[in-house]
Amino acid sequence: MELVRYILRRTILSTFVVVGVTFLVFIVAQVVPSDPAALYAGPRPTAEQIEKARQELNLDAPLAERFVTFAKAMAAGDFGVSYKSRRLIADDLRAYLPATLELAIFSTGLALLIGIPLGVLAAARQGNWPDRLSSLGSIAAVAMPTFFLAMILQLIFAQWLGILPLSGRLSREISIAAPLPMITGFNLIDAVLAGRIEVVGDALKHLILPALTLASYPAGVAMRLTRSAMIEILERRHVTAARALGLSEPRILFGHALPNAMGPALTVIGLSFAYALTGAVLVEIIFAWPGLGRYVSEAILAKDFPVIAAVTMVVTICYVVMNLLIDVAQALVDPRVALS
Amino acid sequence: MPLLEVRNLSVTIPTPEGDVHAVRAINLEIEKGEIHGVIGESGCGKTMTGMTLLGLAPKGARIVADSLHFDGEDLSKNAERLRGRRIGLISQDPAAALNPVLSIARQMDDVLRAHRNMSRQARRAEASSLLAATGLPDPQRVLKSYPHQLSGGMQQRVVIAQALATGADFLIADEPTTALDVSVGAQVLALLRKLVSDRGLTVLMITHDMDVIAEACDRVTVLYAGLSVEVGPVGEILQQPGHPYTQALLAALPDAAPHGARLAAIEGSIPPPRSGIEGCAFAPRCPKAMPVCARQVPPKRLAEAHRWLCHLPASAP
Amino acid sequence: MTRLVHRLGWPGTIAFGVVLVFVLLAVLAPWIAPYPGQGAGAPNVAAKLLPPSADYWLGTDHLGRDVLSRVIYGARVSMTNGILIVLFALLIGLPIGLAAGYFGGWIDEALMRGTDVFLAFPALLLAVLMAAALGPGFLNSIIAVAVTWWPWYARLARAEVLVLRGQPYVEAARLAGVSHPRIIIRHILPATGRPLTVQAALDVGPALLTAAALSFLGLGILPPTADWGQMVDAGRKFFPARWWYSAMPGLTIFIVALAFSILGDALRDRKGGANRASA
Amino acid sequence: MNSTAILEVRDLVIRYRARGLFAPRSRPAVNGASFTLAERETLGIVGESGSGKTSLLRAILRLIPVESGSVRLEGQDWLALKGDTLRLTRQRIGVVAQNPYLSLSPRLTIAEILSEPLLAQGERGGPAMRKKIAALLSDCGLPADFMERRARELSGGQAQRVAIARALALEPKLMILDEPTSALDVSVQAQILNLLADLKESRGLSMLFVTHNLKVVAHLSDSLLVMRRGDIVEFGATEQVVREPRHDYTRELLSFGLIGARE
Repeated sequence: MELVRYILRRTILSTFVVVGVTFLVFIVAQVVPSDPAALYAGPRPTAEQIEKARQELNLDAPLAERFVTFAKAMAAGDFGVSYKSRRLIADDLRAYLPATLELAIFSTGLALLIGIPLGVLAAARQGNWPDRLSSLGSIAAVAMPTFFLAMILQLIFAQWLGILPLSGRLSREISIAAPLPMITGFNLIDAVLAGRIEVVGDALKHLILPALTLASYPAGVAMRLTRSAMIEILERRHVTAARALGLSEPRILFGHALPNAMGPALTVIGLSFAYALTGAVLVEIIFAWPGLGRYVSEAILAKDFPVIAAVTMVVTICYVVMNLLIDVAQALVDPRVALS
Repeated sequence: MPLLEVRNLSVTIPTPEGDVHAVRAINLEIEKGEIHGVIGESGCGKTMTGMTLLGLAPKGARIVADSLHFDGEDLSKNAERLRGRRIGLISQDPAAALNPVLSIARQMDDVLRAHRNMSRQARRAEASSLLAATGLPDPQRVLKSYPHQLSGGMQQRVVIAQALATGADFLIADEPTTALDVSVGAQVLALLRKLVSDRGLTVLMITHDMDVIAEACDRVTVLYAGLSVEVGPVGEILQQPGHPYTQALLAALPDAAPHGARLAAIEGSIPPPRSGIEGCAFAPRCPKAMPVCARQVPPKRLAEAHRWLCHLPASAP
Repeated sequence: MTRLVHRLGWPGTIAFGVVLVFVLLAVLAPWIAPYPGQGAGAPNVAAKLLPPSADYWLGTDHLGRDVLSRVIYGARVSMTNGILIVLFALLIGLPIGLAAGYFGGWIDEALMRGTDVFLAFPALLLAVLMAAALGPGFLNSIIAVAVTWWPWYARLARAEVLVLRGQPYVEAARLAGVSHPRIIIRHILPATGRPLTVQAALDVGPALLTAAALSFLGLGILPPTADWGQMVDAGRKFFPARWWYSAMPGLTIFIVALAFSILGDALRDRKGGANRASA
Repeated sequence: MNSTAILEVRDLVIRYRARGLFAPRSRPAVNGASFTLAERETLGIVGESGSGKTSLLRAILRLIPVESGSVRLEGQDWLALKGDTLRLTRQRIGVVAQNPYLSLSPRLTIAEILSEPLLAQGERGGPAMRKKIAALLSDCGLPADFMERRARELSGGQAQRVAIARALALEPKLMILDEPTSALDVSVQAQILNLLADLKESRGLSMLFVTHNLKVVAHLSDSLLVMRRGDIVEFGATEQVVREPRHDYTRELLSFGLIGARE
């Protein structure tokens, strides 16, 4: 009952947040830029063209009316037309979103798989060499500029060792000669559905470097958060009590301390996912990954605001939904959360 | 032979600012089947003594004792093995002692699984009957609950049930009623008395509260500044305390003086935990101090069944 | 010096030294840089893309400019970026958090729901959107990042205030008739200040990285002014054959961000000066 | 009791707002409390957690709102005051909280802590104020050289004396004491109880002494009020309540521990 009420409350709050997000995107994309009409009208527009664009974009309507129009369109999945390519943005998103999500999910998983066990290990061996080593690693991972790490990894694994592809999502032989049918847009899944195992391997190989790059920062953060959460938990009285009850050390660590660390760990998932989503902007450029990040970075150069706004909206909504799921999961692992 | 024998225990904790003498010289003799109180004010070393007996003294602490024996076994070597098998802990704050994210069923089961070789169903039944033995009215519902859904008194009963589940026959209760209301605390103390008589348990009751000693204990050891200064049957010590500190402690209680009259406060403060002590530790605050008290360690005095350390002869209560 | 080591520990002291060196480089760039003119942007086409040598310790870029001089000049923009972002964010976030936490009720509700909206964005994305809308430039990129940054400080400040407001000593001041502004200035602000400064110090590194990322995307300060992120991007076309062009500024960002985060850690773990009274 | 009342509480009901849309209306934390505190008298309010004693005290201090009922302070409608009037009138009440380390700011010196209420009342800092602070400290049994120390450098008893000195700074006629000795050792508790008895005598104070420990307050209160689950179960002269408690619950509290054992 408490849980249902909690989920309901969080969902309502998230809805409000989405409305707020829409408003903010509207302001930044349609109100702040100096002259959207000139941009819409194309290169070197005449005064007439600009006037026509103002009409089409309905720029002279009151702000509130424009926002309502904007919000309605967003809700209907109508993101408008790109200034630059004149293509429907919704079509582009359908092609690019899966690529980015694939990268984001894969790298989030990688970050957690590296960061959380290292954090637990460091906390259990606090002050010893595993702790010092992984703490040092995490600080370095957090301070490393993503775009620079990407270049170093390319240099080592693609140029020098030549064991992983430099960039792209699939090898040319596959993407041009025998392209995958687009079913879900996730190459790994589509390849399995199409029954082409060799493509799964190829897709994985292409995924490793960008995912590793993206995972480095969140893995560092995950390690540090897990470590400090575990250290704090291991000092709690109920852990002392469990020792006094004669439970074995592994049982205390995994059976008693770790369930308490689930909350912080879930927070880490949210942070990692957010980072993976945004880091994609940088990483996709360098690895020529055909996702939202590359799409939006090209739009930035062209001042293609409808595209920037659409990508921001879609990615933010992905993030809001993710956070909602995490909140619900928090309440499931710790029954006290729903009460607060 | 007493169940627990501690002779001349000292626990020293090194810190950058110097050694902290948490326990200076404590003697304890606890007989099987008694509730033995350990009373003292803050800084007397009572909690550190309990933790040492459980092998849970802080890392780096120097523990020295002429004897530290539980049922013939050397605790300085075997504390970790005995803890949770023979020796259990009931701590001050039951809410903190229970894991907030695990159900009571899971927490009871963990303990039973660690100590008893039983099937899943048998463990479930045993958990339920242990909870019932601590006076919880609806064990099945308690098992399904999480700690935050129980009242303080119920939580403390669960903690006691956990200690029983280990099969421990010696419980160290560290201020078990301090976090509870007076009426609930009284019930918990009554429960401990009942468990002692029904199950042959022995309890070491650490407290700062003379009311708890009076209510629940058979014998009591009085601590001051890391030293045990007096020991004996509760009735005798409450009626005729031997050590001037015990006398002052009892006289300072608000119900010792007539309504509205001035209370006999103890002036001064305890010796700093980092400094050494010469002579009698209580001498600087003692109204009956003599020159010798500041120089010489006081001798042992005996009266009927109890004894204390003081330069004054035993005949002057 | 020994006091510094005692308070920050060895890693913290070294990190502090590194930060200090870069601050000095930034301030004294025209006197320290081997080729001040090139550092400021003057091309030198005779010496395009030369590898590191005695003349050009870190090599030259595609306009023949000394990379070392560019990195030293870049310190001016990049360091200021990191510090100003955090400062602006504090200036917005701190008052909002203080007000929300101290007054509570509908003020709290309104301010924090607004903050939630900003927090709902993955941070870099909102910064990119803002920077794109404002157009590239030094101040614009700082504002863009600060806009995504302040909600964290607002939240932190509010959480601290909520704890403090319930502290008996603050309540005692209220009951003694001390006025609201005086309570905020005397009791709340000093106690909130410490955790927030520590957080801010910890954040200069990430802020600098975010600003570098915006420059890398072409949303930072415009050439010919030197900026590390922008240099990495410019050198990317010549990578890895002319690795020094990207690698030197990239490494510099790494070192400075590392120094700030070690320094921040050291400040957080600093001995003494307990934040809250403990019983 | 024919002396004038300093505090008069009538039918006070306190109920916490239920959180959330679907939560049922909560039961009141204080369910119609009425009592009178006469001038120069001490009233002990005894109760356990959840008894409503803390809510009652916080409502009297205007820290939480009341649902209904009235509180009169020296005849004045105390619940009607607002803003600066409230702030200044509050100074007629001195308050001492349970844990002195928490109720004294860790950042300020003792002199700064004691000057706070004086400054808030509009007095000017300077030698005259320092003299006044030294006198306050001495009244509470502390030497003047404590002024430059901070709370963490004091023992529990000393810190509580400072808290009492602060409560006395504006010469209130009413003192509200919230578990003032519960965090202290027995020997120190005795010192503080003695000090409070002295101050009451020398300054003609009225006191509201809230505690969970009936025996502590029974020692120095003129009348006793026992609360349980929001209700007042006992109210009368201390001697009478101790001798002939009307409620089982009071009897239970009185029989616990030493008294029971001594009889």
